[in-house]
Amino acid sequence: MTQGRNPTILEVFQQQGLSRRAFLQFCAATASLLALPAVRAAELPAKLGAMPRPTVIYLSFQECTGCLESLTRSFSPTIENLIFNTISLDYNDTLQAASGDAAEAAREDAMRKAAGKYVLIVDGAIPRLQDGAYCVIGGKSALDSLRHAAEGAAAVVAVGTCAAFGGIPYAAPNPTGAVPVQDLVGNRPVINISGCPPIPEVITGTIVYFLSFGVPELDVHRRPLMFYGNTIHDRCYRRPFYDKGLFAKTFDDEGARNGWCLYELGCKGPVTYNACATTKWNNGTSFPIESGHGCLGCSEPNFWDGGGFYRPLSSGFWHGNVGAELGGAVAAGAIIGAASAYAARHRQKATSGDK
Amino acid sequence: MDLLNIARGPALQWSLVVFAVGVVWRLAGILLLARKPDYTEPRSTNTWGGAVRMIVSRTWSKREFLDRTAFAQTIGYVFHIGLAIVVFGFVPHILFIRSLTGLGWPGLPSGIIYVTGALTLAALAAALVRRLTNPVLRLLSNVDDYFSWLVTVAPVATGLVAVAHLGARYETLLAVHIFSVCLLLAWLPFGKLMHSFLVFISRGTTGALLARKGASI
Amino acid sequence: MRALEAIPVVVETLDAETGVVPALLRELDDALQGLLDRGTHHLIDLSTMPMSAADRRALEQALGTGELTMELAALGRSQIRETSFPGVWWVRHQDPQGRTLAEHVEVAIVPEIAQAHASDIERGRRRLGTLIGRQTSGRGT
Amino acid sequence: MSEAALPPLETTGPRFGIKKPEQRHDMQGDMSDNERIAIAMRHFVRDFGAVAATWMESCVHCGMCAEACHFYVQTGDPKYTPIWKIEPFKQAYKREISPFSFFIRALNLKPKVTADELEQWQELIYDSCTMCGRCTMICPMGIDIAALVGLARHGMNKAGLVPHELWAAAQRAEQEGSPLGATAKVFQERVEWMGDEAEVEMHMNLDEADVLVTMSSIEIQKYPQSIAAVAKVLNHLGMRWTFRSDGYEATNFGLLSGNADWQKDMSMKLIDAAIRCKAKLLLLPECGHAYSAMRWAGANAYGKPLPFKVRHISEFLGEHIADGSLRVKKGLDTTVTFHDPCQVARRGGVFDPPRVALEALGAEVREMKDNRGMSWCCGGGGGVISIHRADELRYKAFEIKMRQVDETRAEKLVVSCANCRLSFDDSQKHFHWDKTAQSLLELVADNLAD
Repeated sequence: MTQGRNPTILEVFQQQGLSRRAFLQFCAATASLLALPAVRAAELPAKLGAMPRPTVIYLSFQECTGCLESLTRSFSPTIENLIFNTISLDYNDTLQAASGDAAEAAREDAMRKAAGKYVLIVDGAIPRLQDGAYCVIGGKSALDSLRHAAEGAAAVVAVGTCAAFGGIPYAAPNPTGAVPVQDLVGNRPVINISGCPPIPEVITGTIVYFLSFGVPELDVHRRPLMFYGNTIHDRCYRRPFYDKGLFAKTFDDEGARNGWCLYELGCKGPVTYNACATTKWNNGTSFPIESGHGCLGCSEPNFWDGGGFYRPLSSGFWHGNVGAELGGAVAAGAIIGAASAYAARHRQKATSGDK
Repeated sequence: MDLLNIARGPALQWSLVVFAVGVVWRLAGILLLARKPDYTEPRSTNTWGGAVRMIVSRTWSKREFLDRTAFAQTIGYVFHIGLAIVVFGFVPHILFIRSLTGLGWPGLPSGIIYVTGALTLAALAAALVRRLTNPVLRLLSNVDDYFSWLVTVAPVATGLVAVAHLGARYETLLAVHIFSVCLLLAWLPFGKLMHSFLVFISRGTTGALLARKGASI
Repeated sequence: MRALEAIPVVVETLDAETGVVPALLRELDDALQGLLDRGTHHLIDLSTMPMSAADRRALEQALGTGELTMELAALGRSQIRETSFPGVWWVRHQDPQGRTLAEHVEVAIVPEIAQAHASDIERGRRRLGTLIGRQTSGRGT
Repeated sequence: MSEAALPPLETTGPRFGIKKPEQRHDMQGDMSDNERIAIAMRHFVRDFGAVAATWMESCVHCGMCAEACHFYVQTGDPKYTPIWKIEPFKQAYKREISPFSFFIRALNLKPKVTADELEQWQELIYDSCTMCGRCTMICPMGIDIAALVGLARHGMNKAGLVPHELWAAAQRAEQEGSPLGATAKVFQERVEWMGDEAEVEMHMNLDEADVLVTMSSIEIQKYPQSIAAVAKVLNHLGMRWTFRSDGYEATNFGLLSGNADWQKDMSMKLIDAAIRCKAKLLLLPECGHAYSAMRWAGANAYGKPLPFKVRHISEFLGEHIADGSLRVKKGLDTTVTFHDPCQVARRGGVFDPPRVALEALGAEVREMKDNRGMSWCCGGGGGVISIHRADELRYKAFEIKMRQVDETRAEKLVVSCANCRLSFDDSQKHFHWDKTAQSLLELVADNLAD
């Protein structure tokens, strides 16, 4: 064991009795997952191998542990799990055995040791009202622990729509004043991996990419373009049905049975950027549309307030009662119109007086 | 996404309100003006028949005028019918109308809509060229004509661009498309587009008056 | 949940050749030249390539099989197969469940993954040292 | 105003009317420009009801009405586009009466109409518009442009912007009962003279009659045979009819010049005369705008339905031939083409009766390419024939009609409107054309069965 510094990722592989060939297998799989260009794929083993095993702090705030569930893929020891081992996950209050002051002390210690170099993963939104009283862990509010943890982080990875855009806690009426990570962390690069939950490979793939090549290319919402570059609609295998105008009208009609487009059943694919249609879920088994349900748009901001999961994307998005408002408008129009006609008649009578 | 939410939410809602107020205001302002009674002996009392007959017959030029009006009229119908097919045939549009009124009907394949949209755009362009070059039209045309043309072309153009995902992100293009529809709805009652309502009222009125005299319709 | 299985999922797959295979062959030819002149390695990652099933069949048929096939069992299983063109290797990596994680066509003397790496050799040698040590100590040195 | 002071008449030559003035006075009264504009707009605005407003709001500037107007078709000059002729009045409408007029005035979106604009429009509203209504037939929005021009003339008249000859004719009509000098005395003398000349029993100023017969000054002065003709027909039918010297002039130069008050006066003269003699039918002569003025506006001048029927002579002849009460002999066995007077046919709805009459006379009716409601105007209606300044333009318009008549290769040309006859006669002389327009009434009168 080489003392004095963290073991490199390759050394961690070997400590677990895995050969460099195993590491090369892992790099090949990750490169193809990230669709890295040939040059980068060739560099990956060298870069990733030489990386000292990074410290990763995983802080959970206003979240449902869905993202963690997705990340840990508890039901099958797959490649992602190994990634999980290659990164030194020094703190995760759900997974670690330790708890209470011991756990907090361990975290502080890990953060101090890898100050400025550890990767901070944040899961869940951060409530601001009553200066963070709605989410307090170990006597410290989420607000303070995020600020404190972010100080020493090399980068902050916001996992899940809650951390990236506020998600459910942020949805109207947002009683706790929840905000996403990017609203609080200004001075550190923030990478949003939105989704509710995000695809496991997308989380680990982004982390691996970050370890090897630094912050990946991000879109306008700071999401890695390699996973969030295309809309589901553009990559959906049912797209030909959309273009032919063949739509399922209900979840069990002939259209649904034939796998037609789910646009009329509220699919938000056209306005949702994610890798579901290509990388798919559960080891490439399927993704929501393939199993017959429209995309909810879970990787987009405010998707909870997007006007209903089963209302077609192009339907009106009203606040209040349309009928009443339009009725009122018609009445108002009639009154103004009648007034203008009356005024006009009055002007006419005024002129007919004189010869 | 929030630009899109503003567009398809409050912006569309307010433009529909302005549309409703404007249309009823203008119609009321016209129809509630004085109406002089006609005491002359009618040649026919089937004024409603005359109204309907004119509304139908004036949709196409009479034989005697056809050779001078066929070209202009064809351009007009290509983009009018084109607009109708695109607006009422494209499934997302139908779903929007259904969300507003509850009425829905089967749509056309999207491919046909894209082709029709392109044809409509071409016809609208031809109409503008004609308005800019024909001496009669140059004399008659004012700001309302050109602005109304712009306001009609914008939704078609932005719609096609949105569908083709050209340029910006899809939601931005969709938002721009919906904003252009908002502009169309809000402008309609105050400019020449009001002819979409007045065409029936004007033709009907004149048809009724002429039928009463037994004059040619 | 028998009802769910009843729903047939009709997936339209494009099964025509897209013309990518001739291009790949020309790339391999160029890479082989590079290997001979400069000893440079080259790798084509098939899984990120937009290839139809027909393309894949055509490529396999074009490259054929060579004399040497290797089977690697480490993290998952990998099959390293020399094609009928020496120096051109077809490598497939699978996860423990047999799902293909990545597929490459590599141009090299021997694919890097096949070679034993210095760090593995050194750990191997240490283990050998302890093994020898036990045997010599067994005889009371 | 004494006889001498009235504008002089041109009595020789094919066109009987106001003599061509050396010095034109196309502006009446000495009001200042602003006063003129103010009065014009006020009186123009007064006329606007829901119907005219609908038309003013509906134009989509498609330019198709130009394609139907003989003045544009023949000259190609865009200013003769029918809807353009009412542009200043549309401006006035938008500023004063339209639903958004308050904002249009406040933000001055539509500028005020200026005096010289109105003066410039005189030529468009009068010289180059016979109100024939062909543009109304093409407008895809169904705008009755001819009616709007009629309304526009009210404003022009109030502003004192009526062309010289029209104003002169209207003035003569208001003062001496006839635009062309056919005073009551002249009318009575002519009736007596025609009675002797054609040995026809004439009835003048009976206290009571079933039919009040009216004439147009053009016929009284230039085609007096029509007086005899109508008398012959009515005697042949054995009807109780009479002329009335207190109500004989059917033309209405109030309507043509745009003077609504004078139009009402002239109509009321006939109505009162008809009521005095308890007539059941007021028979209008061969005249176009007389039909519009009395048949379709008379009752409204009267304020309630008229106690008698109103019929145009061609309508009357056709109906009585059709029901057999008027028997004629086939004295006209030749090919004939009939020119439909715009105000009687297209605007008035009388299409078949003239053809029934012609066929009854044994003629083979050959329709022109554009006929009945689609017929081209003779170019002289709506007072244009009396405006000398408009002669060039009128002759150009007439070329279409001449060509269409020649195309039928019919031997005779028949018409049932004295104003059209003036236009045909004048143009015939101008183009040295071989066709002479003949009166339907006179043909019928010459072929009554014995």
